[in-house]
Amino acid sequence: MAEFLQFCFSGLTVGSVYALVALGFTVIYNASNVVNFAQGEFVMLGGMVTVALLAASVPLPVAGVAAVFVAALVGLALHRLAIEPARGSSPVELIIITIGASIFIRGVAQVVFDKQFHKLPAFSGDAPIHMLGATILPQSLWVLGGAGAIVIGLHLFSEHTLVGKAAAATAANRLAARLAGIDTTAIVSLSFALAGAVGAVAGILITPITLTSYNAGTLLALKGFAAGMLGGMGKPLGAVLGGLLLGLAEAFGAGYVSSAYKDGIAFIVILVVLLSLPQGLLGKHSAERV
Amino acid sequence: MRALLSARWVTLGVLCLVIAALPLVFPSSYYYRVAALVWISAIAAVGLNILMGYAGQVSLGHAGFLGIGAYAVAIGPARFGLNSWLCILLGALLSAALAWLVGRTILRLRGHYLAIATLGFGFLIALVLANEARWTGGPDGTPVARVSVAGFRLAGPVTWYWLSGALLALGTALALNLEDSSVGRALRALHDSEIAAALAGIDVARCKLWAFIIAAVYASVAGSMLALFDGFVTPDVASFLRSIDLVAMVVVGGIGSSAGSILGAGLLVTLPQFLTVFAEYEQIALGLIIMLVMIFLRRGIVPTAQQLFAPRRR
Amino acid sequence: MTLLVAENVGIRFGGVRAVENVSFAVQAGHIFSIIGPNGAGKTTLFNVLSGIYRPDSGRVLLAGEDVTGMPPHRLAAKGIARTFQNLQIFYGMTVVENVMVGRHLREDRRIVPSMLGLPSAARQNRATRQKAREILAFVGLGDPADEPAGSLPYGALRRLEIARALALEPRLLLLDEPAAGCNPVETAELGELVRSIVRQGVTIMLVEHDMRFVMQISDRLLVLDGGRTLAEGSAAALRQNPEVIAAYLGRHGAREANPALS
Amino acid sequence: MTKRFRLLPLLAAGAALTVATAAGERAVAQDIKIGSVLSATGPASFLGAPEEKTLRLYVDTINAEGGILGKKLVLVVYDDGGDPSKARTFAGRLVDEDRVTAMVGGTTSGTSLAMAPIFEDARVPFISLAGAVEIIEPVRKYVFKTPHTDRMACEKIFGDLKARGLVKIGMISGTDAFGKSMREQCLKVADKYGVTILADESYSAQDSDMTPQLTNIKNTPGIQAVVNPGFGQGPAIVTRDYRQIGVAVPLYESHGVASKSYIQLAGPAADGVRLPAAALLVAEQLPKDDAQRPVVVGYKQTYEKATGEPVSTFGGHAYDGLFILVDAMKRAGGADPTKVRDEIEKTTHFTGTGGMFNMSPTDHLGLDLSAFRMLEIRNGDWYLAQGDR
Repeated sequence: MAEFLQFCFSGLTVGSVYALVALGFTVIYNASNVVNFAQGEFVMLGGMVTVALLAASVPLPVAGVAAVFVAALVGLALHRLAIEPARGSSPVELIIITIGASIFIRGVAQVVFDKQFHKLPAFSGDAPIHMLGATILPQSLWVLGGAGAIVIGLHLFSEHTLVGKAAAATAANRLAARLAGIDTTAIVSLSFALAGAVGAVAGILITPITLTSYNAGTLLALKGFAAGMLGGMGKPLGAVLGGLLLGLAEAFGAGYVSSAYKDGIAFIVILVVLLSLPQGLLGKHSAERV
Repeated sequence: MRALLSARWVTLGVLCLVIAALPLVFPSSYYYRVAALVWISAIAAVGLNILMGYAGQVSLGHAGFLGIGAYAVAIGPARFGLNSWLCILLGALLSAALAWLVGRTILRLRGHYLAIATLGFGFLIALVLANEARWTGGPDGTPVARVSVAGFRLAGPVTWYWLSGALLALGTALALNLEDSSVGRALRALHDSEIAAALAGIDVARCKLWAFIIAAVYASVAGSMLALFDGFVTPDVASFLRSIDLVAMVVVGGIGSSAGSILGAGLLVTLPQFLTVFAEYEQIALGLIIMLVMIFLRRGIVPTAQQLFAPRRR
Repeated sequence: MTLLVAENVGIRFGGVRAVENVSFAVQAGHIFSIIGPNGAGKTTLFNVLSGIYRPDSGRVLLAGEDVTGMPPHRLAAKGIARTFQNLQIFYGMTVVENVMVGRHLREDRRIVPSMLGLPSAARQNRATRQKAREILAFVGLGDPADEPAGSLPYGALRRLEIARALALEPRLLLLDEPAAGCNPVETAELGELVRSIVRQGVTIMLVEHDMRFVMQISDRLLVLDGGRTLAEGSAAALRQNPEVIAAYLGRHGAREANPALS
Repeated sequence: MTKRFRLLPLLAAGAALTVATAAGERAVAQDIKIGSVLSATGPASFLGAPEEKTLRLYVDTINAEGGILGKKLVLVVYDDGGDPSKARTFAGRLVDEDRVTAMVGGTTSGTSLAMAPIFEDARVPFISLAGAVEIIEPVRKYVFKTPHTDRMACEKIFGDLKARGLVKIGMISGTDAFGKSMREQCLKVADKYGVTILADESYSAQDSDMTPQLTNIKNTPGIQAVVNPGFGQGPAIVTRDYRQIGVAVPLYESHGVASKSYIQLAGPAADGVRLPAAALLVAEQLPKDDAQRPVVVGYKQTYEKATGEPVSTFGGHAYDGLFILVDAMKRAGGADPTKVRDEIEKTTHFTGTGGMFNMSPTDHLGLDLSAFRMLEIRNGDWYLAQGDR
């Protein structure tokens, strides 16, 4: 029982990390149908900028806010300088652009920062919380709570603000939204900035657990993308569900089956889910119109 | 009709000419080495273009098949005493069989969902290659036995330049033939509209599966060539980043065009060699170039050039 | 001879009954039209007949054979071809290649000979291209055959879809709003084209909003409303049907239908 | 759309290839060229970065002091990003294009093993900076290496375990090349030290939680100690999770974490962890009469002053490689690769950061177990463990 619970805690810890990354994918995908492979770099920036500022004796809260702003600006720049000029390109061409962007951001980070691993102090200390013989780090709860808060925030934003509604309209039909007088370009820009900010928040929350380096974004993007697809692309709640399921699959895979193949087990779970639900857990099945 | 037919031969003729003429300007065997790598990567890219460019299906796990081909020529001769050439064939067969098995299920998925499924598939192959150390040597990799023809040991960049160049010419010819055939048209049709293709009598699932299998075989053969050329192979050959590289080659060169895939391979293989002058700014330059090509050369290099030289075309 | 029979066909999406309990029979060599207001289930019915949707109830018989739920490519092999209300052109291809795709079933589809570029493959390509050009000439698109399909004007794209469908040499051709977006002259030309297709022995089913066109050309009509059959019969009979006049023609097409029949 | 204009792009490709490498560093004929292919970016960049800094730093120092045999050293560095195939291409470039006298590099075992045949074929000496014992076993005529082998690390750990009477152990290894290779070696030498491995778990290099694996180890009856072969960030997380779930038995790390960054990342959890490492990490603690003391203190101070970063053994391996090569060139009286190779093989009593090197035709590393010190982490710093020396 204690063992099972420990695997659960591990899965939730890792899963909430994936969920946070996947949420950033969701924001951009929703507004523009772009899968942004540079999302992992936003997360990396959140962690690395905070680390760098902290090293320069800036207090943690200030450093965190600054990092969120930096990542939001980078997101904005990514849209204005790379995605918007290539409007009309096919999805796979846009993916290649975001991959180029991720290489670029990584390249800049390795020059500006360094190539070592870094960490941030845990927000509520390192003393594990004991529960029925299993333990969980307080920071895991921060990450889990952060994912929840972002989901709720995104929901409130899209349901209860004019900008959010405009974003939803842009996502549903860009042309129609423009005809309705919405500045769709600005809306998509905003979504990139928002995704940058969400990514940076994720980076700050997870760095005490995952550690970070200029190179940390690649794998996070991979897992976050997988989690987003598992949940159904474009669904914030799906992103969280997908992330948690992925994390739990890895933890139970490592605990009960084989730690060497746990990543494989996670991907098999993804394949099985997608083959039975081709649009992910929460994705809508859209009939093709002819 | 004659225009199309001749276009096919022009592409092929130019390719052969380039392969034949390049050595005239090569000052050292290092150039042969880089060029051989370009040809080998281009074989995989031309194959992937059949899946992505013709049929419009994305694979983010195609390096998995590179891995199968590479390890076939590493393990077969070392463990079973098989002939290396036979192992290229066996690797291709294994890749085809696996593509058939996996493709039957995952090709039902569309767009990004297919992308993540193929990504997972490639990831699994890389994972097996890294974990089954008894067979594969693990993450440190394993040496690959040199091949010989009639007692003559095939080693050295020059030999492999010609070998891989010839194979690329052959692979390109096959791909171009396919493009202008019943099956090729079927693939390009389902790319634009699966429903209209199905109603024209095309078995969409079957055609996609064929494209997947053919692309897998191309990648497998390229993987075998790479392993034999390098004389050493590690699981990196099947990594996600390598899959992304292949996709980038196809897209940067111009999706749907075999010449574009070759050009894309040339660009992405030689870029790191150029960019060494930038030292620590190398990654920045690489990312920037990829973005700029995709932004300013819409649809990739070859289609942009075509538009430039044929302005009356749409 | 009866070519196509639908028996109690029904399909629902979620809770919505898109088509319910529809039955009819199409005689070979006829032009059989389906009319009705928007949302009546006309295109849905076409999607069932062409295998895109599988009906929840009922049967579809083609020349006596039960083809219910058969996938589109097998129905195509059985001789059903169709065009689309929302054009489904292969924009990545030239005009003639679009039509060549329609010859798919008539071609040798083995991979290896194609890839090797054997003389037989080249011969087949020539033959297919020749046939495709003939069909394009038949629908009046002989000239732009080698242009990219996307360069054609809208009306020509509708003809291109018909040409592609004809390339199958179908027994039954389903035309989904072929006159949509066409001007009167184009519509008249289209009528000629449809008639000449019928003369070649192809049975035609038509979904169309242009009542004048439909009433002139059809041998028999099926009127759908809200997914149900409202009436079926000849144009003359339907014009007399008070229910049809009230429910449909009266609202939408009486002015066009009446002069068309008089 | 017709496809007539495929000619030009292809020609452009050809042109691109021909000038592909016109940008290599040009050196004067009298200069001595040394090559280096390092993983300065990618997952192993935390190894490659200090290696590159060390090489650049000391080549500049040597040149400032008048070079070698009156000639200037020119260092050509390429970044392979951790990709063996790329490393191989760059190795070919060093040999064919730059025509280097020797190569000091090869950050990972994978890249080193991939490059080895090229230097063998070209008869250019290659001093690898990677761990795996396969690099020098079987002996390749032109391939050497400076880091202790992973087998030696296992033996050092097992020796310490045996001395403490802790012979039933659990292992948790990284699935990266380093962890996997060291795990294999540990399994091979376990019997020799009477060590039994009761649990054998693994994790991926960038995993962020290892509690499931550690829970399984913790629940294995009879475990007396845990060994963690791995490098990079993984061991820091293993250490943290180890304390989190409260495993009570001693934890051993490998020489793969022999940098201050491990202690920083793992924090207080690292207290009490033991690991085998070179004397470099405890430079100032060495006895005054220790032969290694001047070398390691000198390197440590120079490196830390020049870079502002704490020293690691990884950069130390590059230091050792460079100076073994420099000494060999001095003895050879020139830069002829074959003669230099012969002299490298004759390296004896060379005191480097890694220990005392005594190479021979059958031993292209030349270190023995005495090169390793058993260290223990206490209060965030390295100390020589009790019972070591």
